[in-house]
Amino acid sequence: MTITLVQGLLIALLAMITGLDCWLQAFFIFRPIIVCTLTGLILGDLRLGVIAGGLTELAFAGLTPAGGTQPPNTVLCGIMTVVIAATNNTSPATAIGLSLPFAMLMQYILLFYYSSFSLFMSKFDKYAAEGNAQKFKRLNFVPLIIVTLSFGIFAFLSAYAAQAPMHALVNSMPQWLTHGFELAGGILPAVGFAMLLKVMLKPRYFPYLLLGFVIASMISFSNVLPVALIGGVFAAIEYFRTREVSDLKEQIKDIDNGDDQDGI
Amino acid sequence: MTITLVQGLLIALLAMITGLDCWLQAFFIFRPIIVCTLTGLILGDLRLGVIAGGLTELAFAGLTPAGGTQPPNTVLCGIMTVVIAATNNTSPATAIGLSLPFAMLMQYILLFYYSSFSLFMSKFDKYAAEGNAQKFKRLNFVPLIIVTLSFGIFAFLSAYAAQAPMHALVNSMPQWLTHGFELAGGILPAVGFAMLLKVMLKPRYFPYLLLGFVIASMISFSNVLPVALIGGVFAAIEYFRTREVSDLKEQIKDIDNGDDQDGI
Amino acid sequence: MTITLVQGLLIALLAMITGLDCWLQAFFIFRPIIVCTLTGLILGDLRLGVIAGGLTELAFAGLTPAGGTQPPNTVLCGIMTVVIAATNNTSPATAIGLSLPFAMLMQYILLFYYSSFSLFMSKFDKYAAEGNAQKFKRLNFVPLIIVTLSFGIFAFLSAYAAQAPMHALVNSMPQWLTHGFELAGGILPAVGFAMLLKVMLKPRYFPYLLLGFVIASMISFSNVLPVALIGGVFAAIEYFRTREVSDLKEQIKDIDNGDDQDGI
Amino acid sequence: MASEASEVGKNKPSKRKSIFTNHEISMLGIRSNLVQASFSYERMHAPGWTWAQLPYWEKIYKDDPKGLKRVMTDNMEFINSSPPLYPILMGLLLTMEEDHVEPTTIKGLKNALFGPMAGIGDAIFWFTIMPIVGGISASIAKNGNALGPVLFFAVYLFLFWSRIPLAHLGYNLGTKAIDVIQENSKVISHAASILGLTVIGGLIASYVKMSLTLKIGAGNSVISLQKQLLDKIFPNILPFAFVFLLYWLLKKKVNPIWLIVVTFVLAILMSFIGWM
Amino acid sequence: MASEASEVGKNKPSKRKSIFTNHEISMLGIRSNLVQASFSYERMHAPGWTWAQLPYWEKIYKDDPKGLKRVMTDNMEFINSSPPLYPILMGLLLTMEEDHVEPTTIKGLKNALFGPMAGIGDAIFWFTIMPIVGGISASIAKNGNALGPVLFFAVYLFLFWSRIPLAHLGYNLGTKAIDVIQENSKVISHAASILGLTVIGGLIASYVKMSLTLKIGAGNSVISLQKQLLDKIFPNILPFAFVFLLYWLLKKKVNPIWLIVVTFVLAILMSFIGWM
Amino acid sequence: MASEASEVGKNKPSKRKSIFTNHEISMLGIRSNLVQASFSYERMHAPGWTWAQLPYWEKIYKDDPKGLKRVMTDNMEFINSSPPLYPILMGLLLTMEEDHVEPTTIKGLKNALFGPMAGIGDAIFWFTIMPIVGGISASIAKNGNALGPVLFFAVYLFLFWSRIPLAHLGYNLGTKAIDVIQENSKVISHAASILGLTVIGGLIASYVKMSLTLKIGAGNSVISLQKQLLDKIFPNILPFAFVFLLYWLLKKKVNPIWLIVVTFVLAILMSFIGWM
Ligand SMILES: OC[C@H]1O[C@H](O)[C@@H](O)[C@@H](O)[C@@H]1O
Ligand SMILES: OC[C@H]1O[C@H](O)[C@@H](O)[C@@H](O)[C@@H]1O
Ligand SMILES: OC[C@H]1O[C@H](O)[C@@H](O)[C@@H](O)[C@@H]1O
Repeated sequence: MTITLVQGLLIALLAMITGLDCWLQAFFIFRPIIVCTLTGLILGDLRLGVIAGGLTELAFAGLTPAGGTQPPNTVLCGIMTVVIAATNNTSPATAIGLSLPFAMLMQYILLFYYSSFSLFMSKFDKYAAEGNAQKFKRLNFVPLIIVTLSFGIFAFLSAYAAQAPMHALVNSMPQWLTHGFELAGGILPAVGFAMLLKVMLKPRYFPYLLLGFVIASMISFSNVLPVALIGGVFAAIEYFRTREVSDLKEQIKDIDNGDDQDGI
Repeated sequence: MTITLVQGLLIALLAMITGLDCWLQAFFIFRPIIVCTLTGLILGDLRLGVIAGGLTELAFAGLTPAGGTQPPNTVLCGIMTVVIAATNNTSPATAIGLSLPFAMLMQYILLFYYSSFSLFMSKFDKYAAEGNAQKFKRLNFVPLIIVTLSFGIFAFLSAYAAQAPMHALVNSMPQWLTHGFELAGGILPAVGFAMLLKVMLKPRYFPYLLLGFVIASMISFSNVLPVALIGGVFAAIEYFRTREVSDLKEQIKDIDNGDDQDGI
Repeated sequence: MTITLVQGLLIALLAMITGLDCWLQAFFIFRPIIVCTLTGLILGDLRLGVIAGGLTELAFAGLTPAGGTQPPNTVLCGIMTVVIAATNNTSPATAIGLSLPFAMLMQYILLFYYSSFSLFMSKFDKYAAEGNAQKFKRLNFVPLIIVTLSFGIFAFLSAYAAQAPMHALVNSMPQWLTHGFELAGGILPAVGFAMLLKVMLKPRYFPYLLLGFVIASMISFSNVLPVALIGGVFAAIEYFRTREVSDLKEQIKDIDNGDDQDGI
Repeated sequence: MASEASEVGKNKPSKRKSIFTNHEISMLGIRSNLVQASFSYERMHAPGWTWAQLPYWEKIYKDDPKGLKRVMTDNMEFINSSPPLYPILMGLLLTMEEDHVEPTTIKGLKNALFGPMAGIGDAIFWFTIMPIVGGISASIAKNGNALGPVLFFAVYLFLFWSRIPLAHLGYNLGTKAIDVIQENSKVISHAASILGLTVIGGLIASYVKMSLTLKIGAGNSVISLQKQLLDKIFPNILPFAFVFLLYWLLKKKVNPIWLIVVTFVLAILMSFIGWM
Repeated sequence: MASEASEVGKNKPSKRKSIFTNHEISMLGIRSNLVQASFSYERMHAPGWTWAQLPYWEKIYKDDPKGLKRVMTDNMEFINSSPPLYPILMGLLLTMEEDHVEPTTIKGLKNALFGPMAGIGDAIFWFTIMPIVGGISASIAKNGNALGPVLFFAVYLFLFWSRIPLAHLGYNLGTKAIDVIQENSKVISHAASILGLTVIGGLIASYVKMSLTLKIGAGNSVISLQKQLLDKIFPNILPFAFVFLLYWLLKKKVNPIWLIVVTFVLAILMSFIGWM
Repeated sequence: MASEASEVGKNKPSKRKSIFTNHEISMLGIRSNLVQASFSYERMHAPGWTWAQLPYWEKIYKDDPKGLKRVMTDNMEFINSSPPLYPILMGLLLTMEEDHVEPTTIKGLKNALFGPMAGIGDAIFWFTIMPIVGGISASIAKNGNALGPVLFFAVYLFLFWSRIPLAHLGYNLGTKAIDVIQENSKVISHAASILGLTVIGGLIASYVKMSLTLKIGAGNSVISLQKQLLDKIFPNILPFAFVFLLYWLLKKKVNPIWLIVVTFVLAILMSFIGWM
């Protein structure tokens, strides 16, 4: 099938709404499971959308923006996975891999905004210093509009305008390449986890990382809740222990200070 | 079948012996697995007694008197489960639910004794003050006799005298109600656990409750021994840790006192 | 089959090489899985050697020389398991049990050396005091040669010279006795663990022993790595905790000393 | 005085000093079963505890009526601990009584010791041994195999007789043991709570049975609420939630009897609407 | 000053003093969604954070233009925390602002509080709730069942609305809560790290999929490298190793974009040579 | 003196100062295999340890015969540690010797360091790596697949060669590392014990095989003692009990040789009466 202009525009609209949500992290309709489903609806193949949504959601599990990082964009990946699967008859698993370049381009656009929006800060500071609430509020809309429009335009170009070359590309791909893209989808979460570890991993927390890994590998359960609960148990035990230790430290410090003052 | 007078009297005797044991917690023949079996023997259907014993024992797992609480009485529940199952041809699982009102009545009789036996205390105190060992010893028999007789009488009435109305009641029960009683038997232990938690649960022990729950849910093993062992491991680790901490506290206090005395 | 003189000599050579390795613990070719395989090769039945190697390796898992202890010797056990299995047509599992007397004899020879080699120490001390490097180096070869030769001779005698009586013995064994030897092979590691525990077990480490035991019993995994990792997690947690505590102790001691000095 | 007591304790191992025969100490173990005889919320085990030990005090104070009055009165104060541990505790205290340890020392010790020991005892006897023995016996009995109750009875008969060696243990350990236990009583009760609550957590998962039969969705999209949703979130999530509902009710000062009523109403309702 | 603040806090429960209506506090919860509006690496949530609360400050300082300028300027300083926790934090700080707590106190508190809260929030919302809800919904969706996305949306809609009660909670807790949290902020962030890293360890095992199809050996001795060797050493050993390879690259200051490139190159290479 | 040592250590990184070639340090790794050459209970590794390092001391003290005598004599004192860790230890100590660190410092360090390192080394090499490598290889070998022993040999060949980089590591880390390790030696040995005992617990469950074939009861009530009773109480309960029986015998000063005798007698008896 091919994407009609109307479908292209609807996709752009979808990208604007979910893209804004992605920026604000409010309703989480920017997650692949929602974006894919809605894209499927627009393209008239809900079932494909739902299935692709399930698969893409799993592939993006590790790729969170926690810590202010910016992962490949889920909105674009969600849209393009369904678009590619629908227009090229590839399996959703392979389409995830093929949609990733789009997701990464959007990621880079957003990263650019993350850096360049600091230009607005001096204005914000000025309005704050003047106590000018009205202008301050209005200025906040500028980034929001820029982001929303970017999503719409980029999604329209990707999904509608780039159809033909995309089709040609996919058709010419040998089997090992599509299988390679599928594999990449399964390995992808590793990137997100590595980025998280860079922020969070200190030597004294490594044992807990290992604990979670071992437990999840040993019990075959469908989600990480058991691991999270065990993590919570250890966290709570450490919480109470650390509080005891800091009480002791406090007391020692008090005595120490007392001594010093005696000396004066 | 119907309960004969001889059987009724034998049941009363059984109730007196196991009821006394229930009061003293000596041989644990007051637990359903024993009471049911013996009742089955009296009614001439050992197999039924054994099976009902197994089921009732499980339903009463959480309902312990730990902490001086008083749960629905296991002796009455054990007797009546078998009696109801045998005389009304209901399944033991349903009979557990139906026997519960009897167990609860007995519970309330015992609770009444728990409160009213404090009347004897002034006499005990008096004999103690006089050093009158003989009278002191003899006085202890009074509560024992009261309790034992109560068990006998109440069990006789429930098992023998109340047969007809019980039969009528059970026969008129719709299927959803019997199934409901069965379900209740399975949920019942929750009551005991909630009562225990009220006594024992402090915020800093919640993680361990969770730990036990998660482990038991994740490994599918037939009993709680693994959980108890893991609990023991954590308890022992905390034991050694806490001892270290209180040593430190001791030392700090010593120093502190030393300082104070220096000041004098 | 019978062992030829050539085979006997090759086995002696094998025993010397792997025996030397057993003494030095360098290449670990003294472990049953290697020794059995090579013995199988010498006897022309590689497959038997490999299979016997697998079984014997498992039976000797607990029997390590950690802590300077000396377990039944793996080289002799490895060689004799294959020799007995090959020459008497017994299963390797039974042969392990039958080879154990040889392994224990070699163990006792080595234990004798462990004690008697202290005779060399005064010479070593003398050369050290004289700074006589050349003689010191040369003296080290004496124990090495004694050990190596002992392995060769003992293995030759056991495998080649003792064939006939061994054959007679095995043939006359009733089924329950061979089965008993098989069982013994399975229980054998217990000896090694008990010896380890004697060296390592203090009350405060018992919980961790239990932890490892419970985890290994509950998850059915093919090796102890998960247990080791969990052990590592707990070890690391304790490591960081203990460091904190010793910091506190240090501080308290400093304060205390400060006080004392104030007093002077 | 405490130091005097422990000095006496140190001299104790030479057994011939004891005024009690071996058989009497054994009987102390058996008599420890009497503690709950006159149980009331006001004093709990006090009268039974006193009764069980009375013959021994009569022997110790046979020429000292004032001493007997004093010890009887002292022991009528509220006490509550774990029954299966009483043989040890009685043995320990009997040594002290025999050695005429200062009454205030004994009293203080009882206060410090009996609470924590209740926690340990309950965790071991009520929450671990009973569900395990009960569970295993029940699983055998459920198939109609009479070995189930036989096994159960055998274990508890063994525990009953174990009171005798425990009494000897307590009596022989003497006062030294008490020092150690008393010093650590807070730490012990902390550890006991951890053990107890871990086990209760496990028991909730093992013994409370709740499972929905309800299905949601329509047409092709039907899923089983229990198997495809709740069980995928976490097994036993309903039992856990329900226990905490009841717990919350108790915290709101709801009478425990209502918990049973709530349970029955819920079960029958769920059966009626076909959700369970 | 801090003590003054907490004293004011103690007087707070009498609600009538509040100058804000119930509805306004609810709207604060909704407005907390604006924090990321003008996100930049320079100030992160500062402009959005200020925007969201601006109407409330206008009301507090309606007769005090200098106060408004001060509070706006103060809040333009860099802040970053976990968005779903902002309703509580905004509620707490609004109480303080309303009570005219010393600005330096508020600033110090923000510094002490917001970092640790980010750790807790991320561990709970990004690493636990999202993979669980996502994972369960996805497992339903993978079979083409539309209940998958519906379930996902329902949960997050619930979380969205929960911002309203959370804002009320924060506002009502008042300054007292802050004292407690602030005192423990180091301890809390320690605990949050433990929770977070345990979960990430679990996620690595659950979500990164790598499995060799390669066989080694020849003739009769062929074994599957994955099933008979790697899986016998430890399951998920490849994902774990690969995550740490990427981690090591990051430590070597490799640009994150390269990680994705490496992943793709590896996947395609493995596919090409038939090892995966 | 200690401070002097560490100052020297700080100046070390500039490598050209070293009097040893790269190849010589590599050879140190290989020579570390000699430590057990003249093992006796009196001095354990001392003569082999001295032998392995002798060429290096000859070089250092080539113009100082008294120095050589001193270092040889010092090193003939009792030492025992984990062989696979010797390359690191030798490397570390060689740096110190080369820098002419005070002999008493070196001695103290050896005492503090070698014991804990033995614990860590044993836990890792004897109790973890060997059973894992051995177990996996054995499970392959048991089917007659020669890859089993090949794999085992390959791993240990790798470990053998790893002695070379480990020696370099030790030599390059220099004295600084020692300070850190020495300070923490008690803590390290505590952690090593935890690791070691956890693993031994796991090994008991995995490697000791005891299982009853006995059935009890009569007629319809027959149950398998192992499967329906022991395994329901706890799996591997017999192996655990048996290890502790042997442990108890050892504590009673029974000669270890008797443990093997007991094991055999028990096994043959059980086979004879048909219980196993
Ligand atoms: O890490 C805290 C926080 O950082 C940024 O503000 C965003 O990525 C949030 O999603 C995240 O929760
Ligand atoms: O909790 C301690 C103790 O309390 C009461 O005395 C009884 O319920 C005992 O069964 C229980 O062990
Ligand atoms: O326990 C430390 C150490 O002791 C002895 O030296 C030998 O048995 C080694 O194999 C062992 O590692």
